[in-house]
Amino acid sequence: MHRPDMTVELAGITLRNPVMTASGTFGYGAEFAEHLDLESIGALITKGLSLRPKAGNPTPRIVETPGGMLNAIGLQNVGIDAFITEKLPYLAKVNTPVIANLYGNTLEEYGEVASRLDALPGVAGVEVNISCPNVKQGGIVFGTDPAAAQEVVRLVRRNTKKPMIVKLSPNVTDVVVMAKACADAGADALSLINTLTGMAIDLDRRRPVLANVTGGLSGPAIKPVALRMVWQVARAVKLPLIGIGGIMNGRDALEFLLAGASAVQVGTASFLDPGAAQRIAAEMEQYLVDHKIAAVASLIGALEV
Amino acid sequence: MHRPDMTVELAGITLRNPVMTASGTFGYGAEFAEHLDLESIGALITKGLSLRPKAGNPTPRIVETPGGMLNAIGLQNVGIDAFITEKLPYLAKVNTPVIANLYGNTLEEYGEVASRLDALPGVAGVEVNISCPNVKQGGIVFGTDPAAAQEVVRLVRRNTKKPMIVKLSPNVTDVVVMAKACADAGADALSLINTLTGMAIDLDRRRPVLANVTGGLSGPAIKPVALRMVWQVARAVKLPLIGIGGIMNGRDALEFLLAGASAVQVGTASFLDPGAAQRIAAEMEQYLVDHKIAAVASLIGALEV
Amino acid sequence: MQFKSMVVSNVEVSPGYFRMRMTAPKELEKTLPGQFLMLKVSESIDPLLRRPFGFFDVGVLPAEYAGGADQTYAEILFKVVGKGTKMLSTLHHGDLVDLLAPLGKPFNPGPGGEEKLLVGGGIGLAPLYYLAKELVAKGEKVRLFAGGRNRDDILCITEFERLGVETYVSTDDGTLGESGLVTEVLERHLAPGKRIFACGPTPMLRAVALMAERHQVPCQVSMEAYMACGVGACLGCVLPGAAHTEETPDYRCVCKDGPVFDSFELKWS
Amino acid sequence: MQFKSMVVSNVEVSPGYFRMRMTAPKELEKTLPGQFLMLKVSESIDPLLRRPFGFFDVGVLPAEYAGGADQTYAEILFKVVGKGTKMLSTLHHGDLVDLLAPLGKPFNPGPGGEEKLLVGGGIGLAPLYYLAKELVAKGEKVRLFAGGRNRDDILCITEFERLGVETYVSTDDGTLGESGLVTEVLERHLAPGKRIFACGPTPMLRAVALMAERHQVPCQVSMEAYMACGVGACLGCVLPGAAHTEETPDYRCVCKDGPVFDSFELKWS
Ligand SMILES: Cc1cc2nc3c(=O)[nH]c(=O)nc-3n(C[C@H](O)[C@H](O)[C@H](O)COP(=O)(O)OP(=O)(O)OC[C@H]3O[C@@H](n4cnc5c(N)ncnc54)[C@H](O)[C@@H]3O)c2cc1C
Ligand SMILES: Cc1cc2nc3c(=O)[nH]c(=O)nc-3n(C[C@H](O)[C@H](O)[C@H](O)COP(=O)(O)OP(=O)(O)OC[C@H]3O[C@@H](n4cnc5c(N)ncnc54)[C@H](O)[C@@H]3O)c2cc1C
Ligand SMILES: Cc1cc2nc3c(=O)[nH]c(=O)nc-3n(C[C@H](O)[C@H](O)[C@H](O)COP(=O)(O)O)c2cc1C
Ligand SMILES: Cc1cc2nc3c(=O)[nH]c(=O)nc-3n(C[C@H](O)[C@H](O)[C@H](O)COP(=O)(O)O)c2cc1C
Ligand code: FES
Ligand code: FES
Repeated sequence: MHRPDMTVELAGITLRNPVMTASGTFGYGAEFAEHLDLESIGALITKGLSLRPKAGNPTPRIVETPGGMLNAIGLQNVGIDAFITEKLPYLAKVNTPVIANLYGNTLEEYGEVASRLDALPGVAGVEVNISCPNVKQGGIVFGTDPAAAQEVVRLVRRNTKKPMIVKLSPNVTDVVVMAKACADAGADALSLINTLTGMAIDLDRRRPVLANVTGGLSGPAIKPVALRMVWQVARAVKLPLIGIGGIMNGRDALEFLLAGASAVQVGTASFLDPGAAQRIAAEMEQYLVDHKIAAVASLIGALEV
Repeated sequence: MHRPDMTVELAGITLRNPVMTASGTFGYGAEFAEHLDLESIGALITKGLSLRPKAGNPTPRIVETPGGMLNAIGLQNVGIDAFITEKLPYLAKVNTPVIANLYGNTLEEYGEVASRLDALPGVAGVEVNISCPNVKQGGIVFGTDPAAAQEVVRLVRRNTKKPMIVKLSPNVTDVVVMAKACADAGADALSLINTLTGMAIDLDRRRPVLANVTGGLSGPAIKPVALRMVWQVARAVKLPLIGIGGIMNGRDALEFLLAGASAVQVGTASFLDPGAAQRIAAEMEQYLVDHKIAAVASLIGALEV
Repeated sequence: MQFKSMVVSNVEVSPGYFRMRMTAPKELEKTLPGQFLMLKVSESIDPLLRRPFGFFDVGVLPAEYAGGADQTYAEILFKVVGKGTKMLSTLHHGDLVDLLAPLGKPFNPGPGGEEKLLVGGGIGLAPLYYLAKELVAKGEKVRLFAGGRNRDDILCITEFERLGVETYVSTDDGTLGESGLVTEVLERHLAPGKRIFACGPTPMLRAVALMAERHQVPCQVSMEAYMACGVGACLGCVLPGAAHTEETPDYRCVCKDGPVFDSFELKWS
Repeated sequence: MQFKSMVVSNVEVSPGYFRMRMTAPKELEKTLPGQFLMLKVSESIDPLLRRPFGFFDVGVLPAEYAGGADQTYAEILFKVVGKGTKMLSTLHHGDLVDLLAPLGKPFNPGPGGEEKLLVGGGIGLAPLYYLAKELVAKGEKVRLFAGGRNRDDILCITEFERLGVETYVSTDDGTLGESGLVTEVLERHLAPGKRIFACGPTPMLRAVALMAERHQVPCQVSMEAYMACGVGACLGCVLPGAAHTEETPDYRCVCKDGPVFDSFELKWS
């Protein structure tokens, strides 16, 4: 048999395979260059970028939980300027689409970061992280209120011609409502899920483990929730989806495709195995070979219910 | 040292220790009698009861997931009549408070089940499961809409003088809003969390594993989410709380107490170890002995943030 | 009963199939054929749930071999299909596992004097050996019909033959015994006054159950289902009973009402 | 570099402390003292994350002992504190683990001719042995100050002495060596022209860092932090740098900028 066709199309970007690295788990790419071939994966998503450098939260920032981990990094990042001067030149030499994950501390910042990124030829698209507290509206998270999310998405839309992915939070009553809101506001694709809010306690010290008290749950533990949300959104919204949450191997990734995702992102898995993204793409391909499936795209949404 | 005081007070019920069995994971009590001393635990919560016997969902109904499991039992139960004639006489002989978990397919059914239970001396209190689809309102789940939840809670309140616990769903944007709504409507205590909605896919068969497609996620995987919600609600609502979610051992249980719970429920753990509830109570007591803590109640809400 | 048990031996009897012997408390000698155990493969949360297995054998190693005192043992025969059984296959002498046993309803051996027809598909053979042992001990005439996809799926036939059981082997690809389905071989032996005990994949059990009905031969089947508790509490393992409909539902717990059912108790369509 | 490694030996050197030797690829011989590895204890998701450990030693077992070819090995010295280290303590010869190594910035040995003062608190001794070995090989004068709560926390002192290192032991309860804190013993030896290398609990490192500053002795510390990736990507393991404030934040990655820092780089208050 010929090698299966692993390419997928995502909001105008062609990926050599459906595997992307998840924001915040892959640094700015170079950190992992020793461990995998950056040109073996579908796309690379940067750490979340903000207008100005951001310090993030005090430590401890991470803790292991059963089948997962909590993180409260607090979106520490070098800021858009340093990204352009220090990180992008390296990435420009890599023949793999780079998608910039962005967020703002205010609505306006979302717009500014987006317009800065729009000017960069080395950036193939943007992923908008709306799971941030809206400082002006008293800490309500943009990503849990459909109207606030729409405002963000519309503003970013006005500020970029690049493909725009909106990343959804799972901490909502109805993810489909959020998905529709973002679709209506002009998103080209949706990625889901970001982390579930959780907490860990140090019994002996009677304190939260994380300095930030709560953090975001990621890893295998959340996979069932992520699969469910991808499936729900796929049935309700026409946009291409990117499935994220606890993907550890090729089979996990293919399950997300069946549920309706056109691509996947690998997060926590890269911590356990820095070559995870490449391995997962290879495992997906091997599954297709073993099962005589000619094109990976034929599996998207192929779940029989 | 004297043996520590393990008793806790919960909405007027005195528990010999803070460990209860979670609804749906302990049958009607008798199933586990061989494996633990039913008089060693704080309280026993029955499988969710409805007005008429309920068949539940087709199979498969359960599947293991990383660090957890999904279930879609569909609230199969013998119905209130059979509960009274077949199950309660056995439980009446056990010197441990029996709390009846109840639900309705319609608002009216909630009221009827509650009033039937109110007449039973062998029932120490009720736990209202509001994570059920509201058939009349097009499937909206009572437990995810504050107004619908209030209607249920008010109606049950009118139909019972027994202590009323309301069990909250974690599948909401803001659990505190739900908690306050239920508190305002007359709940005596809140238990949280019920299961997170999730899904599992059989890749080779290209089908959902569960006949019901989606199911409820329980087990260690959800512990961080449960702890976070207990902590959030404890800071916002004055009612006593019962912490539920992934409790496997005495340390887990004590963490929930620190977060603000007055008692805990043990669910999935009883499947791995049918004597789990008794063991967990013993482990909690041992921790108190080791750390020279005189009364378990002193740990409730003792987290230092 | 819940207890810790030590692996005594774990042998790959055929590619992908293992026979594992574990120590057991004396009470376990009361286990009846068709009952099962729930095994916790590891203390960790991965895998989380216990795994159900039939009893391949239960016996006692006499004091002179066991070192001082009689040692009760239980054996399972298992197929590596997923994570839990894969980990189980790596255990060896001295490793500990946690067991919940004996669980469920056993086979009903039926009246003496009948011919007992044991039908096993692949790993479905597992609980039939212990059954055969008991039936032979009672002096019954026992025949075994063992089917599988190929030669590797035909397990422990010598053990059955050593008991004096007459065995009939068939494989889909003809690599061992007759070529064809086990049900075809079985059907030639069906006649009133016999009794069927079957375990294997559900399609095979359905075929056997329907055939038994046609031939008016009483038939018991041992069923499988995903299980969490094993004690009838979670209601995860149910199967529809014969009279089950959407309106008048009738579900049976495989763990408590089964795993062995009279074939007419269940819905086969 | 990520690789599978076989456990060669795993010995409890003191109650609750284990010294484990693992095979390693030849490239690992380039590891410098102070660098660390991330070890995946089991293939399962429990525990999920890798665990960081310093290199206690790296070396080569010559062909005549290793059976045919030179065998590079790495050793760690670890304390059982939680789930991962407990599982690690049960591994034995032949078991496999997955390693990511070498990671992080090593100790800077400093100019030749200085006296090198190694300060270890409890398990903080672990990375100092490999450092001592290299310093001694360079012909440096090395002193070791080892502190612990009691006798059981004083590890592998003979190994250091065998290198020719002068060792000073102190315990909180006086069960071994001097009674008191390791910093008290250290202070008596501080003088310009010496250099400190310290590893241990943060309060001890803080005391050493401040003492070094007072005495104008250059000091390097090896720090710990919860880690997920080990390669500078997750930003989970940061510590505040000396100039760090809420307004002008300055965080350093323990995994990439460290684990070894010049003591003045970090914020100690
Ligand atoms: C009463 C009973 C007796 C059994 N006796 C035997 C026996 O003697 N020998 C033998 O090899 N197998 C037997 N099985 C099947 C055996 O339980 C499964 O093969 C095993 O649980 C698979 O576990 P896994 O982790 O390798 O597979 P995975 O697919 O990784 O398991 C995932 C989950 O699905 C469940 N599961 C998967 N397959 C089955 C199945 N066929 N039946 C029930 N649950 C399943 C597992 O228990 C687990 O919860 C029996 C099943 C039942 C219900
Ligand atoms: C650079 C570095 C070098 C180290 N070198 C050694 C060494 O040589 N010998 C040794 O015994 N220990 C060393 N440690 C500490 C060691 O990593 C922890 O003791 C170990 O991770 C505990 O794992 P656990 O599963 O037993 O504990 P648990 O408490 O169950 O672990 C839970 C989580 O917390 C993390 N964690 C717990 N304690 C620590 C800690 N002190 N530092 C970092 N993470 C922690 C674990 O990695 C895990 O993610 C080092 C730590 C770092 C950062
Ligand atoms: C340490 C860490 C940092 C993260 N930082 C970001 C971020 O900056 N922006 C973002 O959109 N998501 C961030 N995430 C979320 C991941 O991109 C991903 O959505 C989540 O981890 C679930 O996937 P996983 O289970 O494969 O890890 C972060 C996750 C982790 C674990
Ligand atoms: C098999 C199963 C059946 C359940 N049935 C009910 C039920 O009938 N009513 C209810 O309120 N909760 C039910 N639950 C939820 C549990 O009571 C508990 O809230 C949940 O499992 C989380 O706790 P755990 O992680 O300890 O299992 C069920 C859970 C399981 C696993
Ligand atoms: S496995 Fe729980 S009821 Fe059968
Ligand atoms: S452990 Fe990930 S940045 Fe240091």
